[in-house]
Amino acid sequence: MSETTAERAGIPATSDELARLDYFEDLRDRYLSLDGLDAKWHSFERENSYPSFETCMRLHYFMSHTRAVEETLDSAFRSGHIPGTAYFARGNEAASVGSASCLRDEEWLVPMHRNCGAHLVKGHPARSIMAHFFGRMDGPSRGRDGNFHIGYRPKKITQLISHIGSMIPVAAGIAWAEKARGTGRATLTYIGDGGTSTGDFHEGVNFAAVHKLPVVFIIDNNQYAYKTLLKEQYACKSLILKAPGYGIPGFLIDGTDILLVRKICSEAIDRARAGEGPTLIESVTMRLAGHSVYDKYSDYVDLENLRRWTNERDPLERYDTFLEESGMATIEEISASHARARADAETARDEALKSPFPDPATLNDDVYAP
Amino acid sequence: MSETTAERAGIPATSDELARLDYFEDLRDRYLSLDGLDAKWHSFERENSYPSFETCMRLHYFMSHTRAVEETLDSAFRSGHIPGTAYFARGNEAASVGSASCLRDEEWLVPMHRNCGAHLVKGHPARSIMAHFFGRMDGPSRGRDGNFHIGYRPKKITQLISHIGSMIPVAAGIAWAEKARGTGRATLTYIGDGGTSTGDFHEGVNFAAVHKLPVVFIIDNNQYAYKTLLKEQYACKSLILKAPGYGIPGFLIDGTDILLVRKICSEAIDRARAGEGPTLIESVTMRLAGHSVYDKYSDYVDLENLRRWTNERDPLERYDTFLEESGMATIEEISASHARARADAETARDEALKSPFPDPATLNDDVYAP
Amino acid sequence: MGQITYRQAISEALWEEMERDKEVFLYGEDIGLGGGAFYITKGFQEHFGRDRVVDVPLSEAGWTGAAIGAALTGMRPVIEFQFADFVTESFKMIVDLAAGNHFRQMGPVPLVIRLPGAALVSAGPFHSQNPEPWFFGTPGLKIIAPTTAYDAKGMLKTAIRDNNPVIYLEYKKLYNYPVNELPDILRPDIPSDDYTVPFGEARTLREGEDVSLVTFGTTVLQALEAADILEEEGVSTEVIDMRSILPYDKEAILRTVEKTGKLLILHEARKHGGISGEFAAVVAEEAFEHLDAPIQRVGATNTPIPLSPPLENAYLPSTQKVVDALRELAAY
Amino acid sequence: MGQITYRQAISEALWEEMERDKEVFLYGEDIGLGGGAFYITKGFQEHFGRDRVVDVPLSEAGWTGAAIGAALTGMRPVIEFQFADFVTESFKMIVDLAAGNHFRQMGPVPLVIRLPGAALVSAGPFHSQNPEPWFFGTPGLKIIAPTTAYDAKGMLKTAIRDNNPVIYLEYKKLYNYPVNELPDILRPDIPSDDYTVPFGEARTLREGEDVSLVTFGTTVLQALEAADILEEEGVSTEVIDMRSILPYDKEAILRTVEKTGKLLILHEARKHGGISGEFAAVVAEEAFEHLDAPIQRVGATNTPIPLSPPLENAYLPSTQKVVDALRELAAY
Ligand SMILES: Cc1ncc(C[n+]2csc(CCOP(=O)(O)OP(=O)(O)O)c2C)c(N)n1
Ligand SMILES: Cc1ncc(C[n+]2csc(CCOP(=O)(O)OP(=O)(O)O)c2C)c(N)n1
Ligand SMILES: [Mg+2]
Ligand SMILES: [Mg+2]
Repeated sequence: MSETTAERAGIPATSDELARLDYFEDLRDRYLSLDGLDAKWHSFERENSYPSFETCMRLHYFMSHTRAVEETLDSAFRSGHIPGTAYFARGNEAASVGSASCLRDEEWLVPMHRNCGAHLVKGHPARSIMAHFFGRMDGPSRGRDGNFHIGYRPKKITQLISHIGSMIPVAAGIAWAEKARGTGRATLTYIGDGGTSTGDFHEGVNFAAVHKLPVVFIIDNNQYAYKTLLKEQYACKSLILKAPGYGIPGFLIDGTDILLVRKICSEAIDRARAGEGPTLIESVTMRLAGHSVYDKYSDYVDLENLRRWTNERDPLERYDTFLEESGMATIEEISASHARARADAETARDEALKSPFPDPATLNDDVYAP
Repeated sequence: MSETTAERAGIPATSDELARLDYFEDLRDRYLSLDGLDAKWHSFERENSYPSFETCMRLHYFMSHTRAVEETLDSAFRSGHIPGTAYFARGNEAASVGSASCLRDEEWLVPMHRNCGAHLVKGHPARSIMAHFFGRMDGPSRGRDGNFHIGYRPKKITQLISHIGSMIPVAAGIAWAEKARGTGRATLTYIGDGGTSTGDFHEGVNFAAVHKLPVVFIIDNNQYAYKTLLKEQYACKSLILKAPGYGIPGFLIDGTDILLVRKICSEAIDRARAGEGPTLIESVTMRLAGHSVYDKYSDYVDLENLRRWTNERDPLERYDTFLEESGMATIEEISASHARARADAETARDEALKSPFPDPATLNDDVYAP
Repeated sequence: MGQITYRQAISEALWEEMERDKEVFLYGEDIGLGGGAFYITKGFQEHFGRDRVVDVPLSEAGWTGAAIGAALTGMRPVIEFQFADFVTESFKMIVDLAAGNHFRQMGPVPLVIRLPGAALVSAGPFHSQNPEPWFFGTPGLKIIAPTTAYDAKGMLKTAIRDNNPVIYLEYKKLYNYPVNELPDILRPDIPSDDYTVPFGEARTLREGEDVSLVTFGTTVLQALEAADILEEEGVSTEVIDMRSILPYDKEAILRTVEKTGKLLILHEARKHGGISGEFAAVVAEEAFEHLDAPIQRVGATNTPIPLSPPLENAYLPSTQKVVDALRELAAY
Repeated sequence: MGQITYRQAISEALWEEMERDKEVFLYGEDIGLGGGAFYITKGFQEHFGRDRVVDVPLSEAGWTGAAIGAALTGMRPVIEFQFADFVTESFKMIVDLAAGNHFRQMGPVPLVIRLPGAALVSAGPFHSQNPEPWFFGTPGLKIIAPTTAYDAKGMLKTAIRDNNPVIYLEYKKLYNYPVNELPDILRPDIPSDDYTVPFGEARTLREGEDVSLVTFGTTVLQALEAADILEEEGVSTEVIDMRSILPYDKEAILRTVEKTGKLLILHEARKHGGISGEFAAVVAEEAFEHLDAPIQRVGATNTPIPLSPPLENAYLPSTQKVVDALRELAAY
């Protein structure tokens, strides 16, 4: 057998700017080291496709609000307001906000536990999220669940169960219903790099592919699954190499670049709406904090690499810089947006803390739907 | 986005004779119609790699014996000797015998329900298989199970459970043990086209890929999963397009050509033994009979297509023709081999029918291992 | 009004509900083109189309999850497992995802899970199982076990209209059971009009004074046979078909115990770890004063289900075992 | 001889067995580099290497199946689920594949399934579950529920040396429970030599005359507290820790019922559908003559496990609920 790796790794269906065959050599290592990524990931021609000022600032507000909400929750946890544990997603703000900002109000969002930004931009109020974390009656589960096991029915956001992978088939099924009803609506869901190893991921994506369902699957590849490294998780060079095995298009993107995320996701969502079937998007980021508030991640991460990602790939800082350098917004506008984002998070916390704890007498309610 | 399908479908790691990019257009339809396959599937340069006469005749005997054993079982079923049901694999003799003939005695075989030929060539006596089907004490499960839910420990053959897909992780785990012990042994397993849709397939292949395990996965693509068509099962053009998503090599072969099967499988098994990790092989055949003895398959198959496969791709007839035309064997030698294969099957049946039914008093034995 | 088989009853219920409500649809392996392993949906795809009678890939967890997703949007999926045994593939989806969803305030999951289960002849360890013990302890689920065509049809309609995940047990052995070979009590006329059968109400198949026999599923047949035999011996047995396992008609059990003071619980599933354990425990707690004898249970032996006929017969509960237990109770 | 935590006991048992037998190895998520979610295997990978302490992809069914495969070749895998709740992912692998393998004559499956389970504080619906009811009815499995460090260590060794699939329940709440806060009876000295604790033998934690309290797992603590309270009221309670659930020590239950005539069964899992149902049923069948009162059961309420503290407290069994039940029994 002749072994020409580039031929064999043949990368299908990635956006042309981003995919080069030789690009996938040792990609998993490169994610970690950042080497060689800059040049190519920056080649995306944003100038031609800037969103409007309003949209740009809306994205900015929600990224910043996401960061503020999570930081506020984190300190609430340290003050003992959060029963149980909490997962945050520092570093994933651009991927969450950029993607979910493409959804319409009437479209379903099926988030995972690193998608706080998706909740917020889809319209889930921070107060509700916080009340949920605090185990209060005003949280959407009325104290039955906590952490980012959270959904919000008024805005068509499902609640995940902890079992990673389970929501991929659910998202496919929601998309199936949209297709069956002919609504022309897309569904958006997420999965971690770890989650791609689950059988549910496989069964759900395959189901969507076979039935050409209007759903977009975003792999939030943050390079860790709890304490497990990518090389213990999968052996392919990039997870979008799974796309041709399902017969669907796949894209690899830098998930710290919100405009890139938004561009690729909105194209994918438009294809879904147009009946062209599902898309798989691998969004590469770095988990900039521990797996959960309890995780001693300095035990196992490469700290030097983490420092580089923190310094060079903080999605908020990148976007601040872009807005300013492109002349899209002034420093004052940017600061005002940050200030509002944080103030709103703090107000939300204060309000959530006023919500009562559930009355034990409510325990038996709602086991069955009427 | 520019859509050059051939580029996007980039087929990795197939043997050069068999894989051409444009070859994968609508492959699923082509399997069914046979159109366009002949020219390419015949291009395999067999002359340079004929096995010895002994090997050729051994393969012949076991293919023929497989057919005879299954036909004998089928008529035993019609005579009421088989409690429950029975699955046969007419059309899959070359794929089963060709692949499992590459295994050494001390290597594990993890067969599915269409791999009678693999059992036989691995050394599982027909008598034992028949006693199992007849629910007798001399079957390897002592009457606890039946049908091709059968294993044979003396020859390192596992027993499948009915739940399709489950055995893929088991095969990976056996290979893991071989690797951990440093035996240099390969493990061989099978899965149907339907079975590739299961989460277990995904989890098991991924596990093997991550740990570079010495295992070969053969997809017996017989174009039906019970009454379900390929297009309801997956949306990719060929199942070997899944290989790059696991980071392992994949091959597409005509599973009715026993010498081709043997060549590709023995290469894959050799790579496994050499520590080069797993291989995925898609072996395309046609299920020439019903799903089970109870199945009215004329209800749902394309009869004209079935007739063409029966006439043009019967693995036994193809091999008879090859042996004769290549001068490898005489008509007399071929007929003698067939006669012995059938006589052996019939003797096996007669002996199996002499085996007693299990004593009800044995029911409670062996629920727990000592 | 008329008599139909159990299989026809299920088929008719599906058909009528799909006609009534276009949000009802079916997922299952081979159910479309092929009409399903047991031909329950034969002809459905031609009539209702490929979007409502969906042949799915071989991936139970995937399409169970997808059905749950569709149900979250308000649709009413009915999913068919080819054999009940394969429901283990979707265990997590049912127990963790579907069952608690409403409790977690995430809305109803109107989902019907059809499980063709229990022993047929020599179907072996993976085509004969009784799945109810796996699910019985999960709040948020309902579990239904109809044995007559009347109940099969009426309860399937109730299940489809219910807003909760319902595990609907079907008995392969009964699918094509000749109607005229059934005891009269097991073949009530089927109304030609739409009707439903409520969950949680047991049905007394036979009134009796001396011993109570509580059962459901295939063993209803053995219960009636055994009661006939005991009758000849002068023992009067009250036979109750639970029909609905979750919720179950606790009052009916307590009432019959109050009446006879002697209780035999019978089911095809293994006695050890079977649902009879919970029933017996509830009686031992709530009707202790009325008990005149040890609570007896008959179920399958504590082994996996074997295939070969002599073993399978030894494994399954039999009329003889029921008769013996009843005699013992009567004599106590 | 000495005192160690429950967590240390598990860790030591694994370490010593891996030293003793090189065919023992571990699969689990994050157990290598990270030492596992609960640091049970901290330092193991450095010592035993990456081939024996294996970080696996996030795919429970896959690596459970792989462990079964390795076990078929004679190796002795010990697999760690990050939380017991996630065992639903591998339900089929355990119940259908591993459990019946020896019965089907396909050889032993020496496999230990470690499940860190039960409630911690506010861990929510998917990190608090009691998995034993799902598996209790499956012949071929063993289920172990140690509550002392002594039993945890000794029974894990027994499990690893057993030739059957063993579900080994671990109680997160006990992992780091300060040894000096435990009642004496729950902290037997750990021998410095190798020792094992056999399966199927209950342990009497406290002798009593008036009422019997049978339990296992986290509720052992509540049982002892409640017995203390009743003692002050002049009621003598016999407390039995089952330790082993499958096989379980039926004789121990029957014996204590024979002695006191009054039985309370207690566990953290839900009362409805819990294992107490089977225990009660067996007593109602086999010790009926000795019963002087209804068999009582205390367990969690019949809802999913909620997270918020007021709800979680209402859900779980409490010492108060046990005291109430004991009082009622004593007064009967
Ligand atoms: C089925 C299952 N197994 C294990 C866990 C425990 N667990 C929670 S998060 C996590 C890692 C997930 O990694 P990934 O999918 O990459 O998502 P990330 O947390 O990195 O966003 C694990 C193992 C789980 N929730 N579900
Ligand atoms: C998990 C599971 N679901 C359903 C079935 C029922 N079933 C038995 S064989 C079969 C079709 C299998 O198709 P494929 O994998 O292509 O193998 P083939 O029979 O064609 O060789 C089905 C659906 C099963 N055995 N296991
Ligand atoms: Mg991750
Ligand atoms: Mg097939």
